[in-house]
Amino acid sequence: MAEIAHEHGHLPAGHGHAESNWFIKYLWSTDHKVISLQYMFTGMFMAMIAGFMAYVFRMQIAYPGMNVPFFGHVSPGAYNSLITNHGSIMVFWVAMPVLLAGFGNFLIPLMCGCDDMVFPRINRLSYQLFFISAVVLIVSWFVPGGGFGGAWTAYPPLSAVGKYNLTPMGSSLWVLAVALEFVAFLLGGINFIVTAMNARAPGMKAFDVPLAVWMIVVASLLFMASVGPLIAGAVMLLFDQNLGTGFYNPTRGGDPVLWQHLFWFFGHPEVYVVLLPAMGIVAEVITVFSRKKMFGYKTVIYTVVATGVLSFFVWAHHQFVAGIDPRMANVFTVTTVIISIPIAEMCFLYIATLYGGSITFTTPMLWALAFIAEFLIGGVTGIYLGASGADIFFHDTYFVVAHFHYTFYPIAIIGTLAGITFWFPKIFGKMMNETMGKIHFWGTIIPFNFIFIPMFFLGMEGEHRRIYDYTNFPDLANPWAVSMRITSTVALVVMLLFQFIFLFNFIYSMLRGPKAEKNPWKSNTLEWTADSPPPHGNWREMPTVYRGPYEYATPGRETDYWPQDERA
Amino acid sequence: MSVKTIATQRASMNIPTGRLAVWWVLVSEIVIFGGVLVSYLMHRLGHPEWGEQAAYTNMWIGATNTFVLLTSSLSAVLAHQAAEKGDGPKAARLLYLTVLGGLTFLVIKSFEWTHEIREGFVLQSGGFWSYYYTAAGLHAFHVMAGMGVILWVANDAKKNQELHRVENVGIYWHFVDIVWIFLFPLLYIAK
Amino acid sequence: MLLHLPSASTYSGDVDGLVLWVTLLTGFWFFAAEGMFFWLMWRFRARPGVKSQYITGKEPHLKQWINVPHTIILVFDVIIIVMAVRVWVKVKQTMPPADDTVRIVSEQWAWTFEHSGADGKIDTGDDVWTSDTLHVEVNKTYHFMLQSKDVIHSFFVPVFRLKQDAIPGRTISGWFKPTKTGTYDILCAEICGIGHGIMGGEIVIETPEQHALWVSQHSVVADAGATAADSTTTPAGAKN
Amino acid sequence: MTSTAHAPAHGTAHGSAHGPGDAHAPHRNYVRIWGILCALLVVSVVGPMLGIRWVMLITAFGVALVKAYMVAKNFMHLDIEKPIVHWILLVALALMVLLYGALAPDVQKGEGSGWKKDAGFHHSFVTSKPHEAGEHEKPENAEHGKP
Repeated sequence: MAEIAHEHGHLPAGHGHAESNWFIKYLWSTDHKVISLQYMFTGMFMAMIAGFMAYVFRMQIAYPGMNVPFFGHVSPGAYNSLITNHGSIMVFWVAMPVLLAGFGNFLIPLMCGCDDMVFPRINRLSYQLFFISAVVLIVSWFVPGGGFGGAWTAYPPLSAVGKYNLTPMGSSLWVLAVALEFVAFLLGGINFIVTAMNARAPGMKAFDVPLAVWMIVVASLLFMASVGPLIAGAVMLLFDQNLGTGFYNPTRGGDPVLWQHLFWFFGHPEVYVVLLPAMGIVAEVITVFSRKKMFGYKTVIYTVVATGVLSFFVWAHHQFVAGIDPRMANVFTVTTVIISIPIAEMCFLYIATLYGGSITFTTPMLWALAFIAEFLIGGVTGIYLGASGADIFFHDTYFVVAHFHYTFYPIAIIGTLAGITFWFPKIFGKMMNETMGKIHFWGTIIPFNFIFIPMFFLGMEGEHRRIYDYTNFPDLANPWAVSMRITSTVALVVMLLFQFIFLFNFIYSMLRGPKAEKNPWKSNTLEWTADSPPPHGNWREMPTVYRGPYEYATPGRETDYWPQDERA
Repeated sequence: MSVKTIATQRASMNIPTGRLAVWWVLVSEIVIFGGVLVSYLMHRLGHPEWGEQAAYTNMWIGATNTFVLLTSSLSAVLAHQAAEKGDGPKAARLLYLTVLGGLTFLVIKSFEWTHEIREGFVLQSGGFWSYYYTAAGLHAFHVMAGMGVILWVANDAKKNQELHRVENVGIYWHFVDIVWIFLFPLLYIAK
Repeated sequence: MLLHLPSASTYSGDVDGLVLWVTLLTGFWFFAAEGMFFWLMWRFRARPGVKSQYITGKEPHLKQWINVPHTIILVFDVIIIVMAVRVWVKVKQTMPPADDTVRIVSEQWAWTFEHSGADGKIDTGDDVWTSDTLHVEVNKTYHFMLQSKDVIHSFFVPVFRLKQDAIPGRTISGWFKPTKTGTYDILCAEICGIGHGIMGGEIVIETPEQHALWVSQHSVVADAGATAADSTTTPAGAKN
Repeated sequence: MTSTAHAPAHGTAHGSAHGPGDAHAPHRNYVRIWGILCALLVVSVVGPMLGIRWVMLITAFGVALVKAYMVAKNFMHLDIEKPIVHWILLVALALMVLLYGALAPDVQKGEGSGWKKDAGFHHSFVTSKPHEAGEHEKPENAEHGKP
């Protein structure tokens, strides 16, 4: 609460921080653009770690017992902690900071036409808490016993009792890191919501707000409304781990299933918390590069809200066979399958936006289109798991792994890359190299499908998750399955290698790229009316808004775009 | 004081930014406390035998603390009234009273807990006691946080600065009060 | 029959049928959407002199391209829900009368199975305790009582299409009826510590003769002694 | 919904406790409200002494609801707050009701369709006299997987 009170973060817009020293400028800044970069770079760094973890355990799965290059022999305990931390990092320390906090911090003030977040200092505090949480997580890998290995869902009693998980310190630090991260995003979320609600530019009505902002705000709402019980649950889990309470201990009146519910009550809305910002980014990109008004702008918003509401009624589909009462499963099957309707409609509206457009296939556009194409696969395979009868078989098999990677990968990687390549000129004032961008795109998308499509089939064979060596299971050790595992591992290595092209392109363009003008893509939204990169305070005089964000090819105008702040 | 962020001074929703933010804070607090209380309620109803453990809690202390918090809420709202009239120093004095109330609450609670721990009822003594200390402790933590913020707002108010914050911290304090209003019957009365 | 995976229980066919139907119903929409998507990409690629059109999405003749699929998806969803719930109720919510009962006790990192033995009743002196191998007779309905001694495990028999988590502090009952003899994997489908990767077992589905022989060999009234759990179910005790 | 970017800075002087468009709180007798709250507190304390369960429940929880309502209405001034604030708070409360409704069948109940809680099942496990069948050589491994 303390933070709520200081609303008066910093010096007048336009001056002040510009001439202050490097430390203030980049590490202690309250400027939303700097904080957004801090989030993005932290997220990218964590993504590299988690990617390396994926490489290690995929090698172990494909070639059991081998000495993995750059890592060495993978022990069962190390394997568990690798998969656990890979999942935790990708969700909590990559998808959320980059998509929600990174793009949220950068886009909300710029797209709403204000000089900063409404609470710049809470904003800084939120990043600092997030940074501490990341440090705590990294530390947890090096304490005696090693990192937590109970899967990112951390079901007790395994996560609660040291003699079961054998990583007492690691598990406590893991829970602590996750709880800190939640608090950081609560502070950030309040900032996002209040800024978008209260600080919009003069004349900008609710339905003049770009979809990216709408979706980031709805995502923050979902997060804020769903995470509370899990924060409480995390405290109780910490007590169980360290103080000997029995909240989740059946022999002492507790209940392990309670944690599952608290976790997934948050965990399912969390999926939409990261999906929606990616959807918003994609909306901005496809409208610009097909020079089209969004097809049914308001309908998109309604489907987003419907998805958000429904997402609170579906969580137990993660627990169909996890010991909940079978009668509950029927209710959650209905809600889960029904949520496919708003999501499908959203995808249809995006596809329909292409109709009658004039599409240029720049790198950001390729990423945005790939997002839709790949996310559809993740969407339809979700129905298999939502249908309780089929989930009896598919639950915790590689089918699930393939399914949620077909949703999370488009979200956290493809959507993010669409956003980065699209706003790079605005963020750094330099253009990215298109050729390298396209090579990186194809080098990522093709291996991506070769990684995860085999997993669908392995899942149908009954291959279960989180196993470090399938030679222990005769039915799963057949040559066909082995070849499938090797295929996806090789594809993963190829894909990871292609990421170096992106890194090079990113750093090279940042330093040596050609200068970007204000509005390289001829886009309508407000951020493109500021300088690239925007100065502290964003605008010399604040913009006023006269129309919606997607006025492309408006009849009776010679230019095919019409910026929101251009007086009629 | 320094010129402020333009964004902070806008109010597209016609609600002052600070107050709107406090409402959102309360939303997140409702779900956090809700998580604990819902879990407690389910276990309590599922385990009638917890009633015997609950019988040891002292209703009189709980009632006294409720009274203390209600009174501190009164001074907080009177402070808001004074702030509306622009009387910063008076608001500050009333806020200091509120902090005093919070302090009294914590002192009483610490005596209560010391007594119970001496009796041998600790966090690990059983399901009820785990929830008792966790829920009340979480609440006490919010009381302390509130006291800190209120002190800091009061010091501004004394100089007639940032008077709108008096209302914001007040709203938060009343929420902490309401949480206790529910904790009191849940932990002390229901046996 | 999914891919190469045999189906060996009375309801595995139902699950496979459901999977097939979901594949058909969602596959239709998947290919329809992707097809339309790529066609639009090609059809409306940027060409010199061709300006994009101003379309709000309110035009009725275009909006129907959203509304009609919307409705049809709703219908498909209802079909999927009905089929899914029917399979679910058959597998998880109905308990056909049992010919025999078996207790399944999971622990880190092994399965212990309590067969009812010669008298066909569980918790009697002649019960047969085995570690990691479950012996059942084909075409007999079995009820199982699933328990866990430490953490959450999950009893997963792929050829049965059966999966059920074992929650410590709960006894969860279910049923299966083998239809096919042979030896198949039993897997633990819930991460249960560092031994999760070796926690496996096998189910031996025998003809009545083989089963009777096996029971007669093993089902003797044992003298009181160490329990099966203590003596056999160490991590090393898990197969290979 | 017009912005007030040019509004004077807060906290300069009298009346500054108000944001744009903020209605003045009606002048209530807060002390009187406080008195009522204390009276209600007494009721909730006396209630259980009658020792009648339903009376206790009403005086304890019914009164708590009334008290909470009075504080929210009069001290937090929710009654003159914008409707959207009522909505967001109600949604948060509704979610907690949902949480309870969906969890109670698993967490609160002792048994359900096909499961029951029995923390002490080890008992039945240990008392029954097991017989160790030599399963480790596994002769059937030869034709493993072949029906």
